[in-house]
Amino acid sequence: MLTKDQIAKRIAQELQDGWYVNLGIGIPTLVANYIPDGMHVELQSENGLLGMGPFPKEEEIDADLINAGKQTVTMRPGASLFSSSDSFAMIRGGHVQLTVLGAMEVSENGDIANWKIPGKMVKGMGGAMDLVAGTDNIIVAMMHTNRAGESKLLDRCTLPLTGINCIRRVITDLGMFSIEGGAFILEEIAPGVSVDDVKKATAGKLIVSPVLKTMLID
Amino acid sequence: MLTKDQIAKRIAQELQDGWYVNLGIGIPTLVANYIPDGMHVELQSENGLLGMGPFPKEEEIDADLINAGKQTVTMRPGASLFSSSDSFAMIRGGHVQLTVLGAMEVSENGDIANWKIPGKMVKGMGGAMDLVAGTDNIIVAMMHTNRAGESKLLDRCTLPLTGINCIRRVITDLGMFSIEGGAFILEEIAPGVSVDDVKKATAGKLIVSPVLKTMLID
Amino acid sequence: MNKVVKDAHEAIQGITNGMTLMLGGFGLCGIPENCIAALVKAGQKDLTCISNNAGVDDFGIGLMLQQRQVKKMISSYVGENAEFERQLLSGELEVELTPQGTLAEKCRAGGAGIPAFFTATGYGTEIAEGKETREINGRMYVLEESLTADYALVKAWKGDKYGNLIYKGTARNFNPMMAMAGKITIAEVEELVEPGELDPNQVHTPGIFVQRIFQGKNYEKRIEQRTVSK
Amino acid sequence: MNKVVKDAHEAIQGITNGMTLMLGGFGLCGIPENCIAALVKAGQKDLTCISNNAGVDDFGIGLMLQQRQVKKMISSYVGENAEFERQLLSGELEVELTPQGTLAEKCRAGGAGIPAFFTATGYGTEIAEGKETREINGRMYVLEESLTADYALVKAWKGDKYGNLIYKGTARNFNPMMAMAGKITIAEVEELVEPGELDPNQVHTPGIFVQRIFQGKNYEKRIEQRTVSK
Repeated sequence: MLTKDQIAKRIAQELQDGWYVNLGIGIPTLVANYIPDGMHVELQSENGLLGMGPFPKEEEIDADLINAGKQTVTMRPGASLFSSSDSFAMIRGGHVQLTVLGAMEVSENGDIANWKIPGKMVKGMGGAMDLVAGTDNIIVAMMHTNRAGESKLLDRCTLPLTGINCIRRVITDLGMFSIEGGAFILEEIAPGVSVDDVKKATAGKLIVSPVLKTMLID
Repeated sequence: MLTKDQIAKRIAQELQDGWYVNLGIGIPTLVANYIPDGMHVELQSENGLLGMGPFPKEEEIDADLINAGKQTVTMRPGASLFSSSDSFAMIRGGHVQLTVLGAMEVSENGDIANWKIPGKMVKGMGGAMDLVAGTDNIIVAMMHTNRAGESKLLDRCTLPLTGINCIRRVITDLGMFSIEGGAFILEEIAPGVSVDDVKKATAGKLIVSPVLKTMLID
Repeated sequence: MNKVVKDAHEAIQGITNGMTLMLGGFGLCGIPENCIAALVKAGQKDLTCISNNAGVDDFGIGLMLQQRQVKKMISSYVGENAEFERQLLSGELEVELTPQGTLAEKCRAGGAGIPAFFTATGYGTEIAEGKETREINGRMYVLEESLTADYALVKAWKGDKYGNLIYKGTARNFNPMMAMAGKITIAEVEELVEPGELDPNQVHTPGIFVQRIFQGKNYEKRIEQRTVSK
Repeated sequence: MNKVVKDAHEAIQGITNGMTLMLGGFGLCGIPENCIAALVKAGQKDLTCISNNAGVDDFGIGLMLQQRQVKKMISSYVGENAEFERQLLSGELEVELTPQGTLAEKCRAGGAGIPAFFTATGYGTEIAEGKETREINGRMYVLEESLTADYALVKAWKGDKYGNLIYKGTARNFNPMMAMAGKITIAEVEELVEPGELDPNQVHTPGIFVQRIFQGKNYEKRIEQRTVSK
């Protein structure tokens, strides 16, 4: 089973030089810590910043410079600032090469639910619906099961949807899955996890790739 | 009969302090010369400039600073520069208080034709269709008749339209007209012109205002 | 041309019960602090507030919620606010949740004279319920209508007396589009300068969109998540 | 990240016969002079060019027209060009005239993932023929579809190696929206600098929209109407 940091490390292996990437809150944020040395990836923060850098030092803190999680951040050389409409023009227009976000549920046909639990206080979708509609290359990073031990990889989402038929890849603590032809394809399995473990934890249709690999995490 | 400069002077009387104004090519451009002293009017040029100033001195000429007529211009203090989409956001969004433009024909229901003559080379509408759709306050400035002596104030436009039902006021060399209820209302008559002259030169429905005034031009 | 007003109190004259307001800001970053304080003092009721967020309990729009001035919020994310939650659950407050990018574009469209546009965002979700959907070039889209407001309250870094504005950092966020979409737009700025002092090439919001401007004071600029690196 | 190419010749690699190009500029102001010269030399044919204007006989897109490289122009105003007129009248050239503001918005929409929007511009005119019209809040509007291009060729004043651009004066015009709407966007700049040299707050086109960038040379910046005051 992968730790959250290991999930982030595996996602970082998917990055390519020159990509513009939007990282959601939670596990996705950790991906920034594992960008390979020498690779140049620009982080987009949907509140209006491209070229987001690490958190500031105490003396660098600027209340006018935050990320989409409302955390204080810095800018890297070559950064740019823009309005929310320009930011979502980038996202909606397909200019962001990769979006990584968390989810409560993903279905075997690529639907995603990650913003609302009926009966609980609804905080809102923020930019999530725009992000899942904006690019073909989305990676969902999440734990395979919820706190009650129930699978988050389902035949159909039970929660209100964030987007339909938009997720092609999911990385969980158990493995990496592509979504194709109405099924989760287990492409890579986490070290120490058996295919049977994955099957038990997956409620949606699961196909084990004929070329299943064990995930390599340094 | 008014000269072109007198037409421009009369239009300038309509200006109000703090207005943003777009002046088309031809007679409308002359209005800039007659903005009353002490009145602050900001000129919008639809290629991306607000706060347009006079033509530059020889040594000030900058090829990167032109107006919508492609003439070299200057900026006044407090000017701003922006893209074509932002410029037409201003225009289409109704933020320009007054648009003054020329026309080939205006009809008694407020239609305007000023961009195309069938059989002649078509150069295009430029920003004219956006301008007439963008604000309620448009003044058409033109000669009352064309070179063949035919009225340009018609019951219906014969030329391809630029916009429909959008013109409320016309100033010609013969007088100032409002357009209401499907007729040209003669509100002010040019010095030395008789009502009969106006009637003869107007093909569309003409109503003489019961409070007809003679135009005051200094 | 006289757009300069003395302070927030003078700036908000004309805002009355039941009006629709836009308020710039993302979280607590770039919010019109002075105008919000003046509204809390003036006490207008039944306001519809279009703002990406609803502040926190004791700052931003949260202060207006405490005074029960808000009838309806149009936002993308309204967490971090216990009083908000209480009013919502008790039915005192209505909330219309809108995806963040759609909200931004609805404001821009409202300011730009575009009454409606198609977007893929929200297709197939409850956001699209009751809205026209359409296939264009093989993909499904939702028709979204634009937003305007009686008053837009925006915050900029620098501004001049003609209303030209320059924002700083990510405090720009929703302010430029809301400045476009207000029938009357009030800008509060940290530094008010003479026309000619701002570089025309660097103006973010041209003065044509701003009807009133004043230099604000005592900016708190509260930080929600103070994160530092070692 | 390596967006920097040596010159216009290298920049336009991949542009082939029959492609759709966007070219920034208003009149001859802010046009990608170097890229146009390279296209004239390379000789691609049957191009569809989206550009507000079509240059003059011996400059700008006029140079491409002389070489009969253009099959179709999508523009708002195409005067000042005798060769253009000849080709149009002889049927060699097709022209799709689009109102200037609609053209600008169609490009922005294309770049922003908005496939169509409503505008009042052109309602009741021949521009609206064959297009959907609709009454919204008591006014009539036309549905306009967005534009994208295989390549967008834009010209900026300064740019950095990540593709961030700053324009100068009214040479900005159509360049920012076209930069957004190109599948591949090529930017030529007067001055190419290192990342970090441009103020992030002053960037007009963020580098995400630009795939190739180079420092152009020998800018003529021809003036169409040299008007001076005494």
